[in-house]
Amino acid sequence: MIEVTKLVKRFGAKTILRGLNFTVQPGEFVALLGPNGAGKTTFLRILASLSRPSLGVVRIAGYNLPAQAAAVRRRLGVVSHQPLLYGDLTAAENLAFYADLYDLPQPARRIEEVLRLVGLANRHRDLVRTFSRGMQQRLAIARAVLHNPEVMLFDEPYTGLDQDASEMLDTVLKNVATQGPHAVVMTSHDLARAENLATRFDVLSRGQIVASATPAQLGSNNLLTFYKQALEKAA
Amino acid sequence: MIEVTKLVKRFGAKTILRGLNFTVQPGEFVALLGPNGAGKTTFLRILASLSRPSLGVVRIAGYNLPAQAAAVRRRLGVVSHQPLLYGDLTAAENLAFYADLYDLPQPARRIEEVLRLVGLANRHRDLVRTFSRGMQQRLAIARAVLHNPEVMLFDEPYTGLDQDASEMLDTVLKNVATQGPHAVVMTSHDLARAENLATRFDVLSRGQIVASATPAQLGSNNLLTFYKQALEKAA
Amino acid sequence: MKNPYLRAVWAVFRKDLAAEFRSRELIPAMLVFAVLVVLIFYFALELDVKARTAITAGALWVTFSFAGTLGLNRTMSAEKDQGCLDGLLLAPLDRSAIYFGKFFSNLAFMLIVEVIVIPAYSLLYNINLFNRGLLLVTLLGSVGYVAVGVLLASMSVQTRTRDVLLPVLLFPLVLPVIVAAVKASGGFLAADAFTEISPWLNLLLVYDIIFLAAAFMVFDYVVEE
Amino acid sequence: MKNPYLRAVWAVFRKDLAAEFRSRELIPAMLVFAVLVVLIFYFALELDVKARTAITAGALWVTFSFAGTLGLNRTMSAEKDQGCLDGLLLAPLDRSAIYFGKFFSNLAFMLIVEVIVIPAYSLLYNINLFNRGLLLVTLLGSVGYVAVGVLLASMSVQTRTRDVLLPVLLFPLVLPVIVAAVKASGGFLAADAFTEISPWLNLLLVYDIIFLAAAFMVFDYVVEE
Amino acid sequence: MSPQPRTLKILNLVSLLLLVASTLLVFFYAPTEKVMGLVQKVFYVHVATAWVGMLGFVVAAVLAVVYLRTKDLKWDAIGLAAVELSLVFFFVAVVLGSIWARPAWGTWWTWEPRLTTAAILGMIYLAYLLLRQGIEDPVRRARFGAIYTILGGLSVPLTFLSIRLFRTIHPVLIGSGGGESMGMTDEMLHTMFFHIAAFTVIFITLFWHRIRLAQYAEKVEQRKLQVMQ
Ligand code: HEM
Ligand SMILES: Nc1ncnc2c1ncn2[C@@H]1O[C@H](COP(=O)(O)OP(=O)(O)OP(=O)(O)O)[C@@H](O)[C@H]1O
Ligand SMILES: Nc1ncnc2c1ncn2[C@@H]1O[C@H](COP(=O)(O)OP(=O)(O)OP(=O)(O)O)[C@@H](O)[C@H]1O
Ligand SMILES: [Mg+2]
Ligand SMILES: [Mg+2]
Repeated sequence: MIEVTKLVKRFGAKTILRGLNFTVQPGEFVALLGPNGAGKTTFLRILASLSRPSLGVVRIAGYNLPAQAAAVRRRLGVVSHQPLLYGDLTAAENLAFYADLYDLPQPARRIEEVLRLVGLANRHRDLVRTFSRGMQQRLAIARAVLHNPEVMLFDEPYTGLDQDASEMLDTVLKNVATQGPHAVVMTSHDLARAENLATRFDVLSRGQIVASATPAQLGSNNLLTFYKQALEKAA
Repeated sequence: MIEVTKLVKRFGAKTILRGLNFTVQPGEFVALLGPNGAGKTTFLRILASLSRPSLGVVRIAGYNLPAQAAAVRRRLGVVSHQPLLYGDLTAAENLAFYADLYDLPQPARRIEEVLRLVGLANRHRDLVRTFSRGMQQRLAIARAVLHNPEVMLFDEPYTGLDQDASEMLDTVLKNVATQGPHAVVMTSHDLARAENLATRFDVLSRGQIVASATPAQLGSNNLLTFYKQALEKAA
Repeated sequence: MKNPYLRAVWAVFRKDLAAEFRSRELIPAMLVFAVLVVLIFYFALELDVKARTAITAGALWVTFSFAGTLGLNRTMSAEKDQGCLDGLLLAPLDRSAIYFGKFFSNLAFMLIVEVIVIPAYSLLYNINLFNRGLLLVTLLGSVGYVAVGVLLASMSVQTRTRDVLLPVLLFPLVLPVIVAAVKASGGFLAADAFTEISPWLNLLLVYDIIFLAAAFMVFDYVVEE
Repeated sequence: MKNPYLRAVWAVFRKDLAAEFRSRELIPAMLVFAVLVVLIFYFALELDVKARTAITAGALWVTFSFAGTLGLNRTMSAEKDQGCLDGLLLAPLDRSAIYFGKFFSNLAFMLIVEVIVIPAYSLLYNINLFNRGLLLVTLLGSVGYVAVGVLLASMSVQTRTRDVLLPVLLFPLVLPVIVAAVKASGGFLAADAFTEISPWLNLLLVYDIIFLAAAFMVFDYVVEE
Repeated sequence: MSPQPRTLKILNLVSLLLLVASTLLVFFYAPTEKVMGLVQKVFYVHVATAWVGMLGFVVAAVLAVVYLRTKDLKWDAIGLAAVELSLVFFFVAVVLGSIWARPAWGTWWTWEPRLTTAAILGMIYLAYLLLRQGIEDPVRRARFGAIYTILGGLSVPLTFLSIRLFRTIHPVLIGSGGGESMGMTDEMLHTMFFHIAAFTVIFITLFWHRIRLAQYAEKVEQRKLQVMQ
């Protein structure tokens, strides 16, 4: 689903990603871990075609980036820590707007469906401005899955959410991820949440994936040790 | 150190805090927990004298708010999720500026001291703009403790920090909190961190403190259950 | 709309108008600002003493230019603030559709303001401004102004100094539009011969075409990273 | 400085100047903007044909007013963006010290711009503007403008529509300052009798005093919640 | 620090010689103008610096297109060098022009088409520098800078056209006697063309040095990063 080979990303003289290799199969849910400034957001923005790779090959759902960006974007759902929503429009209007951009065939029905999926069906006429942080995040997820994307990218979706909202998000993410053979990549600093959801843990450090493990390989409850060892080895 | 009785805060027709009572003794480190929108930030802003109570009595270090705000502010150190720093000034210049505002007697020496405390001594001449999130947070703490406050307020200091930075913050907070008989109030959604640091856990919900416990009362590792039960009882 | 490109342009346009219709914060502010500029001109430059047609055209266009930057700045920073620009960029469409959507919504805001300010000015100064030529010039001038303005606003909101940068970037580039619009409006108001006005109209037309084409070609570079 | 109040005023003032000196983004932008306004006026209002002294004074003051809003907006939104305003409000001092610090730094930016624009204008239009009276008016007018401007900018940056709100709030309130400054500058440039100018100077002085006093008293309410 | 390449060393020398030679020409070859006298000698440098300034702006626009095509930051650095250097020459030209305009037209400045265009051109490139200053990410800075220079390049001819139109429809109050009507002797023409050529070479030399400076700055930046990591 996602195939990244020897990806390099430079900002001027700073090299952030240094020949990163990364693959995700359909059905995998990869948690991307790494310290502040490791380049997780940068990497996700490249996968999302919002940023151009300096060097290297990025293939998503069989298409090359950045050459076939439009085809990739149609198959991509992205949730970042910003909600990407218009405060002055209602929940339904926001989704209708994106449905137009994605040129969906039966927008009204699909919008109802995703609103139900994230549990906002009864709030669809409220202005997004009046939503709480958690509700906005739910709507952001609704927006991201609206066009039934095959690949989903989440950048710290839990930031600033409380326990309830986080648990709700867990459920939604699980729902979303299991609806068909999706590939999901999520970054998070919250190891506990990541452990709950992911089928693979990758550690990004110094511009490369320095370690990778599945829950089976880890056993229970030592994601933190795995993460720390990975960082130490890389240093 | 902090005594709050029957605090009410309204925003227009919305009542956020409904007769909240709250006390902190010197040496206590209180973790204030609660769902999104419970009013934690609102409450801390009232304690910080940035916002006025609608009703009720707030006494800090023996002074009344908002009447004796200036006296209270001199004894108060605040860290919020925003760093409150000027990007176009260096670390040392930022602190020198605040030293002037607080009218400190020997600014240069004190600035050196706090920079060492947060581990930024060798970066004091760099522009804050070039600092990473974690370094900015450290400097924000340096700023907050510059005038040796008796009462400290932290609003989600961990948001967006990675493991390393969070651990560093743990150490700094412990250092700071143990340097004298401070009273500390911290909000956080990260229960694990809160558990590590606090000597008391208060749950804010529906505008009141609905539960309160010390680590001794809790035993180990069931802060989450305590928190959830508190919320359920309140509902 | 069948064509997905046009549908996207239309969606962006309609979304901006719906948001403005909901919040009613931009157009009223632009209008009040425009009236204030006219008032300041009145007091500072003693416009009324010699409210000749040339001055009228000039005052109108300076007003439109300043009010226009307010609108451009606001609609683009609204996109940027909650990261909505990224949301648009994630959609599987040619980026120029976003440009044209924004172009039309900003043009609409500007035209609405102009359609209200012109009669108001007419009343205040007791000058007849109901003139088909003037409307044509207003349209052509606004198109050129907004064509460059949207492009530069998408750049300026991505900078640290966005509060101050837009007019500094925009004004030197749209000077030909302002000069031509003032001259052509003045000509129409003075009922000059069409042969005297037509060079200005041509200039406006050329400017509009060149800059719309240029924006179409470079907008991709503005939003990519 | 011994007095903690004055020391705080001084600290805020110096901090703003140091930041500007580091980044060099505001004053150059204000200057370029001011020159562009003068250029646009030239084309739109054909200033040179009748470069009468009254027009000169008016054009100068309109230029200063527009450039001034850029400066005010920027210095206050720089405070707001990273929550620095909260940092200031947490300091144990009378909030009016913050107001005066900001007042002086904005006044400094504005005066720097004026001190460069006036000779430039002088050169461009071949008018002698080196006149002690004019300098006095410039100072008095800027004091009044900035006194109100800082107060309103602290309010407007706390709103959602801060990009557009400041001029809309500010211009109606400072209109007396602009009118008086234009009249007084015009009088000095035309070498009118001092008795003709003095009412305007008095008006400026009264305005300055009233608004500084008012700002001193209400600033607390602007920043508290 | 790599040493200066041979060609550059030669250019240094040639530039110096050309500067001396052109100065000598002004004072010993070109005749003193009858009406304006010595001030007229400013003319040669004025024309040459103005020409070189324009040249740099054109080069910058071309480099902007190259940058957007190749995405190689090298071209951005060179483009910036061209703009900065041109602004300096341009400023010299304006100052010299003003010095000359004072006796020739009786004013430091007049709203004549070419002068007005010059002023606006200057503003465009100052705005360009301000734009760059507001952006930290070097890639975005380069991209936006390139776009702005291209837009500027498109707008300048239109500006000139509009101002020409503006001026020809209205009577020009001052300065109608200058410019083209000025009688230039052959010696004057020779001197002028020599200056234009000489300043072009000087521009190229300085341009080269400025590019090398940009390269060093880049290296310093990289070293800094290495130390920090
Ligand atoms: C774009 C910038 C400029 C260029 C390319 C330029 C070029 C020239 C050229 C080629 C001439 C000689 C040919 C002629 O007489 O028409 C000239 C003459 C002159 N220029 Fe410029 N110039 C520029 C800007 C300026 C400026 C900014 C000023 C003064 C403020 C100025 C003042 C003059 C004067 C006084 C003359 C002599 C006219 C006469 O003979 O009376 N120029 N310029
Ligand atoms: N546009 C840019 N220009 C220059 N440097 C950048 C840019 N974007 C990111 N960087 C740098 O790239 C590095 C990686 O940033 P990135 O945001 O990808 O980190 P991250 O892993 O997401 O960190 P966090 O956990 O804090 O979100 C940082 O050092 C950052 O300063
Ligand atoms: N200035 C204000 N005007 C009106 N309502 C406000 C204002 N500030 C906060 N609120 C409302 O008060 C409630 C409490 O907000 P607050 O930010 O204190 O919550 P919180 O407990 O800090 O939440 P979080 O965990 O998300 O930080 C929210 O419903 C919010 O919408
Ligand atoms: Mg990130
Ligand atoms: Mg909060």
